[in-house]
Amino acid sequence: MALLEVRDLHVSMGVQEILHGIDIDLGEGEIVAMLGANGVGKTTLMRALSGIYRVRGGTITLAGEDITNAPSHTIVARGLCQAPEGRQIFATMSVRENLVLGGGPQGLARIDEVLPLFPILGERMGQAAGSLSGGEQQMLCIARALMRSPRVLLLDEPSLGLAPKLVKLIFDLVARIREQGVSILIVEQNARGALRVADRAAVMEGGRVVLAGPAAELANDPRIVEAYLGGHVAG
Amino acid sequence: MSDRLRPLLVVAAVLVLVLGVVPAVLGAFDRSYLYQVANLALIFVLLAASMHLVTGVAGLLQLGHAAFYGVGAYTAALLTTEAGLSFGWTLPLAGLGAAFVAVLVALPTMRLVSIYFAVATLGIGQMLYLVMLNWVPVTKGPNGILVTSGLTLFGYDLSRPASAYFVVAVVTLASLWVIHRLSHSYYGNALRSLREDDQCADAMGLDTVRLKIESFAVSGFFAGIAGALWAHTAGYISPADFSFPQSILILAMVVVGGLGSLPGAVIGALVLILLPEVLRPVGDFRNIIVGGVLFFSILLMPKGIIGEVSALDLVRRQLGGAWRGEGTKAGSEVGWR
Amino acid sequence: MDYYLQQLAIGLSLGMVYALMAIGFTLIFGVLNVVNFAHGEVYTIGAFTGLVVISAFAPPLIVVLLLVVAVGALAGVGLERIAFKPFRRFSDEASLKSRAMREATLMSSLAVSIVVREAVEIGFGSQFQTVPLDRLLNSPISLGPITIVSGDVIIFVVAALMLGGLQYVLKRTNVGLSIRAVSSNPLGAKYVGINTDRTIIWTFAVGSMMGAAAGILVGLYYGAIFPSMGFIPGIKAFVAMVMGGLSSIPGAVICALILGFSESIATIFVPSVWADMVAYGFLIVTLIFFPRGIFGGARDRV
Amino acid sequence: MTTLLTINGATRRFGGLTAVDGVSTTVAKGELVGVIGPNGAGKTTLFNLISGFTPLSAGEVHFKGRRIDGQKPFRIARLGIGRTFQNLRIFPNMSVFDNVSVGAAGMHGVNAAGAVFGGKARSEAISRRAWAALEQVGLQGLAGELAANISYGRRKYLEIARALAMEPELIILDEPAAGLNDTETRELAAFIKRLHGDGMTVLLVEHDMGLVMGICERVVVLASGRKIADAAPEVVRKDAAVLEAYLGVEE
Amino acid sequence: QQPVVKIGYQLPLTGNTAQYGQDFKNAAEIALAKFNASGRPFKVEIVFEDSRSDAKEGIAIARKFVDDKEIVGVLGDFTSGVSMASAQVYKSAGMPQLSQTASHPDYAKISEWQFRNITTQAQEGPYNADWMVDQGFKKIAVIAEQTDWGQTVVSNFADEVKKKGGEVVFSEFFNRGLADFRPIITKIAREKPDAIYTGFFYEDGAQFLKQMKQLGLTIPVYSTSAAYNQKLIELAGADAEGMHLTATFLPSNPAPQVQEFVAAWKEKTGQAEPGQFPAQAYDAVNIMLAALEKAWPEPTREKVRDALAATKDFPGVTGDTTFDAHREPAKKLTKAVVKGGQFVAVAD
Ligand SMILES: Nc1ncnc2c1ncn2[C@@H]1O[C@H](COP(=O)(O)OP(=O)(O)OP(=O)(O)O)[C@@H](O)[C@H]1O
Ligand SMILES: Nc1ncnc2c1ncn2[C@@H]1O[C@H](COP(=O)(O)OP(=O)(O)OP(=O)(O)O)[C@@H](O)[C@H]1O
Ligand SMILES: [Mg+2]
Ligand SMILES: [Mg+2]
Repeated sequence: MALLEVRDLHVSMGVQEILHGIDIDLGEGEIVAMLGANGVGKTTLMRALSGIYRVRGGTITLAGEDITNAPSHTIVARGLCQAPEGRQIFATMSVRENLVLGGGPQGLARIDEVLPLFPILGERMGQAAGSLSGGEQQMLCIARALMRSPRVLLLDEPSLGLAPKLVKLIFDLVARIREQGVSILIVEQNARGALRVADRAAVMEGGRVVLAGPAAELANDPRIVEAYLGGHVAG
Repeated sequence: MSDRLRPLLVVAAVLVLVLGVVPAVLGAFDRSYLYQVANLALIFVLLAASMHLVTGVAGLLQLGHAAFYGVGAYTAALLTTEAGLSFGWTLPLAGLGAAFVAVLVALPTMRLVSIYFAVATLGIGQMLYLVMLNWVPVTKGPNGILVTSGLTLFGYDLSRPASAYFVVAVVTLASLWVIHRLSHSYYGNALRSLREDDQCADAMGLDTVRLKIESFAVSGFFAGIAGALWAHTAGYISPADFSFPQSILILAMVVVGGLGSLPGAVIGALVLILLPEVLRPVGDFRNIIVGGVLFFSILLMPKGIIGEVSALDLVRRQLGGAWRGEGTKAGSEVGWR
Repeated sequence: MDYYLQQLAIGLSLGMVYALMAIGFTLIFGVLNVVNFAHGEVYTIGAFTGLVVISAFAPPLIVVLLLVVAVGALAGVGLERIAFKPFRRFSDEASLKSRAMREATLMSSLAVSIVVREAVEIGFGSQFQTVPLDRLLNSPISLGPITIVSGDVIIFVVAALMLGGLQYVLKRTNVGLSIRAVSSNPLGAKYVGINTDRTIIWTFAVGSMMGAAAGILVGLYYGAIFPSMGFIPGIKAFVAMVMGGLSSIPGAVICALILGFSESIATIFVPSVWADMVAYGFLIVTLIFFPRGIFGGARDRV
Repeated sequence: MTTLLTINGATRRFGGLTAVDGVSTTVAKGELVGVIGPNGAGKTTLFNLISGFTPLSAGEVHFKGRRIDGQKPFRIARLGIGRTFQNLRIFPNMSVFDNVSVGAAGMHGVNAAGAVFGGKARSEAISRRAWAALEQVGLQGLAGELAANISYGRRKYLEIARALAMEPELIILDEPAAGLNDTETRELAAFIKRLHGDGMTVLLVEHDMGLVMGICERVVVLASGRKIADAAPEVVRKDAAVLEAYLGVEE
Repeated sequence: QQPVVKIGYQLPLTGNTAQYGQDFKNAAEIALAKFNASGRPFKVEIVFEDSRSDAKEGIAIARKFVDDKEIVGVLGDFTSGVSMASAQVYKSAGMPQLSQTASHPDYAKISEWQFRNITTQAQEGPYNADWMVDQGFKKIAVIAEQTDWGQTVVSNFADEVKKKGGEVVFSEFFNRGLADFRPIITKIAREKPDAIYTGFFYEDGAQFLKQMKQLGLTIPVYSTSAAYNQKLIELAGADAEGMHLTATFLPSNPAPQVQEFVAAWKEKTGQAEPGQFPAQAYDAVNIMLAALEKAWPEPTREKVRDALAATKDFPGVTGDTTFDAHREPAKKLTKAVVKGGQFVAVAD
């Protein structure tokens, strides 16, 4: 049985249904990439998984426990952490405080593992997070999610706004985190990078998963190539 | 329906309603009380509409609006009693006086944003109130001012509630028309952009400071007009009529009606003036009920009775495809909400 | 000279009274970023609770305070549930950035405050309540040329305890960190596993406890307990908070003291009816030079 | 070719940190220039210096021969510089059309008296501009939609349309492709190229090398606030310092 | 079925000044019950309307009363501001208005339809000035609330003091509901006056007296009838001891109508003795009722007005009332002092 199981998930905003029955599995130590054009509901899915949005139908199970519509803090406490879209860092607080908050009860216990991944953050520890550059904020957002040693890590467009060197680093990082036994669900516009590190991938369209399969296969699927990879076969 | 016809029809309907139907109905009861309440409601409609421009459209939370109302009322009253001017003169001068004071206080505070601006207007409102109360040689202080001349226009005495109703209604409607033109135009859109993100508006080439001062002045102008109407219809003004709770009352009207929507401001004012009157028979509990109604209306309709956005959706649905396709022509309808 | 010292002492005690109220007010504003118009009513509820307790079984002051604080906490929680929680269901972007939504919460607290004030008025009448005279905190204490009263000392101690305690909690403990996180970015707080709902309730409870304690202390200090007693201190606390930069509690306290001083010092030079003018003038001047309050942070970068 | 924008020794310090350190460059009329550099290199800060959002600590900025540093952002905008923001800044509670009309209105200058008593001429000019800009980016179908309700990708175009409605001579785009997938990025690249083809001068910051190298005529590279390269894309791509600081070793 | 005559009473029954309005209502109901039980040929009904001390509401109420053809006279309002705003309506519509408290110097001048039953400061000020100067106080400090009434308190008093050769060494106003009088008291202390003359209502009065005591100031305090309320003593306790004031009503007055009123008041409200204001309201209602009786059997507004204007030596609990040509009452003032927690009359 998969670590994270999503079955027939429905989410609405007001009267409008945005997710019309999503099924996904995320196995232990697996990386799943989620692809899809803008506005198909990827972020909505991620938010529903973290307990930010209410689920109207379907179930979410984490390690056998039902976490559908559980409050967000219990979900985090069970080891599902997210680096969300829009970063959602604490702009008025210092970088250090952001990291402490990410660590939750553990505080800064894991700082020595996380900081080496983003050395520039080490230089900016005392600065207000809101004054960081866009890319620096993105790093902080990911670093914050890692501070809690999550079992499942959700990454919503982690490479957004990062320099190419760092984009590569992020995907390497994803692979490395997986080595530690963490399962990762990654939403990416950088399909090329995502498909390279992912084991499996799914494509969303209009609030539904329309295509799913091993990442390597999808990377060569002509439909994917046309729609997400700019017409060129991946790497 | 043609795009050009629609606004005309709306205007005609409002005119018939306010200048025909309402007085006919009120007249049927032959109660000067009803006219009095109607006059009061119209004056507060004007106040709410003027606050709508700064708080609803430009997004500047105004906690001292009653002070400009007061400046207008005092200007009108003093011009009448000291300079012997008649209503026809004091009305525009009261507006200008209030607008002038508004510009004066706007100059130092326009750099402020959000709650800082709000509290500055609170402070300024209180200061103006203290001036009305304590500057005895000029404002007569707590003694207030008796405005003896009443409502006269071209020598006609219009101070009976029924005739005053028409004066108040015409002035209010004309003011509403101006405020409508301002808020439902590209000028209004520019003000809205200040509310949404003033830095970004700056990058679009909008002189945000000038816009803020201008909207503040216009809003002050109409509050001043309302003040003059009050001074002449009430016949006696004193500082208590323009204190902080009045500012909050006006704010409540704008919020309950729907922040950002002119019809909302009008409806909010009508509700909050008429409700306490209707509830008179309830006795001591009427204010609790008013508070409760206020609460539930906000709870159930947090964006107001006529929210800016929902109205927008409504209009769009009505206009249907016409809006989308035809470029420039449909543009004249945009901004309507 | 003695005259000026005495006026300064009075200014200090006036400022402490405002500060007492401003502390809880600022704490609550800090987490929600909305003005809690009903804080003045919590203050009133505190005073009336204290009065009822005193007239029922005349316990020592500390017991009165404890009971008042308990009722204040209840009032705060109730207020949060009724006037603020319902609006947190709107978490979409347009609502979060919408002025209408923000002003709606302000109005809901205003509506609650109207209902509470009118209810207290119907229950107790709008006149000053008679407080057993021996319970008043106004026995004079002479310090050389100046005279203060016992209440000054008590208010000073309580305000200092509140300020110190809160500063400690906010700056040194995890709870405080969570509170500041919720205040900085409520959605972000959810992503790091903070129970935002509980944090907000606790903040309301603590802030209202302080508001209620302020109510009974100031009520006994002046011997003036009446339904609209929270109005003026509420405005002053609001002003002090904004002058201080919104989320800085020491800033609010300092500005409350500035307001108190400016009132008493103004009285030296101008008739007392103009004293408030000076206080508000201070506000405007402060905001001209510090558009985000004396201790406020900078605007977000572009 | 006439020079449109001249940056001369632009420097900006935040406390001890020098975010932009003596950067000089020029942009000629009709050029399409890319600015790249590691995160925190000072690219956004440089844009803020040009558009007047951040005052310079030292140096000068000239536009169309006029010195513009120290001027208010709206004055600079009116001189003909339109911009977008790295962290999308749309007006969420306004319709798409109204968003764009603000750009048009800003350039036309709106005033209260005109709004009340003015004739149709001005408002029609504004609305023509706004529609033209919407059509340019292909958003005319969403004109009445609330900006908060449209998708991320469309908001990016909305922001560009709003800047275009100002009919600027220079448009500066801060990471326009961030958050777009490769296909969308290609579309965007084509769009920018078309814009450039119509004679617009473009200055853009981007981390997507495909886009920058594909369409830019010249690339300026910043690192730690300093300019480390300023040359054609093919040259920059092979520059050792750039490889080291920014691109990483080629795959 | 007896015929019914209606009168209106506008007063604050909610809001910040509701305590006064409630007192007036109680007093009015006592007077009315007595009248209706006395076997007159007609009954009277009073329509109470809540004005919240808000001019907006006051004017609307006035219109309402004017519209009601059965209403032939109106009582109220409480504050001068609301009374005067409403007076505009009564003036234009021709409705007699009798306020128990409106003290603005111009109130009764508005038209021939306005009457009041409150001792004006034109009378009380000089009376107190004489009293104080006669006691040997030469340097007098004056403070009063910043209202129309407070303004007249100061001006009328100060003029007479000067005439008598005394000196007003300090004169200032304060805003009603001021919590802290200490800055002003400290300021007064610096002037070292022989006595202080004060124009305040009982709430402010109690605060002032307490805080004076706190600061250790022991200068004699004199005040007006407005401070006359048992509540002042309740609130200020021993600190009120020795305060002098004038009043037109003393509950200890053995006159039968006073004792009857005091007894009825205690029974109806369960409170201590009535203060000056309820007594004024009680008299105002009785004066109005007497006017109605005079105008009977055809009470019109004009007749009621004329009857009011003709009121002469009406024996009320606040003394005999006669309206002069300007519709102002002249009253006999009594001197009193707080002694042993009671207001007691001072022999001249
Ligand atoms: N609060 C909301 N109210 C109404 N509609 C919403 C709301 N939030 C999202 N939507 C709509 O839901 C749809 C899915 O949005 P979502 O943010 O999940 O897309 P996405 O796949 O993450 O896109 P992107 O690649 O741009 O991040 C969009 O059409 C959006 O307009
Ligand atoms: N207001 C400020 N206060 C303090 N430091 C600042 C401020 N603005 C920018 N900085 C710092 O200046 C440096 C440059 O920031 P800038 O936003 O210009 O980078 P950038 O090149 O745009 O990076 P990115 O590609 O990540 O967006 C960063 O290290 C940032 O932390
Ligand atoms: Mg997304
Ligand atoms: Mg940047």
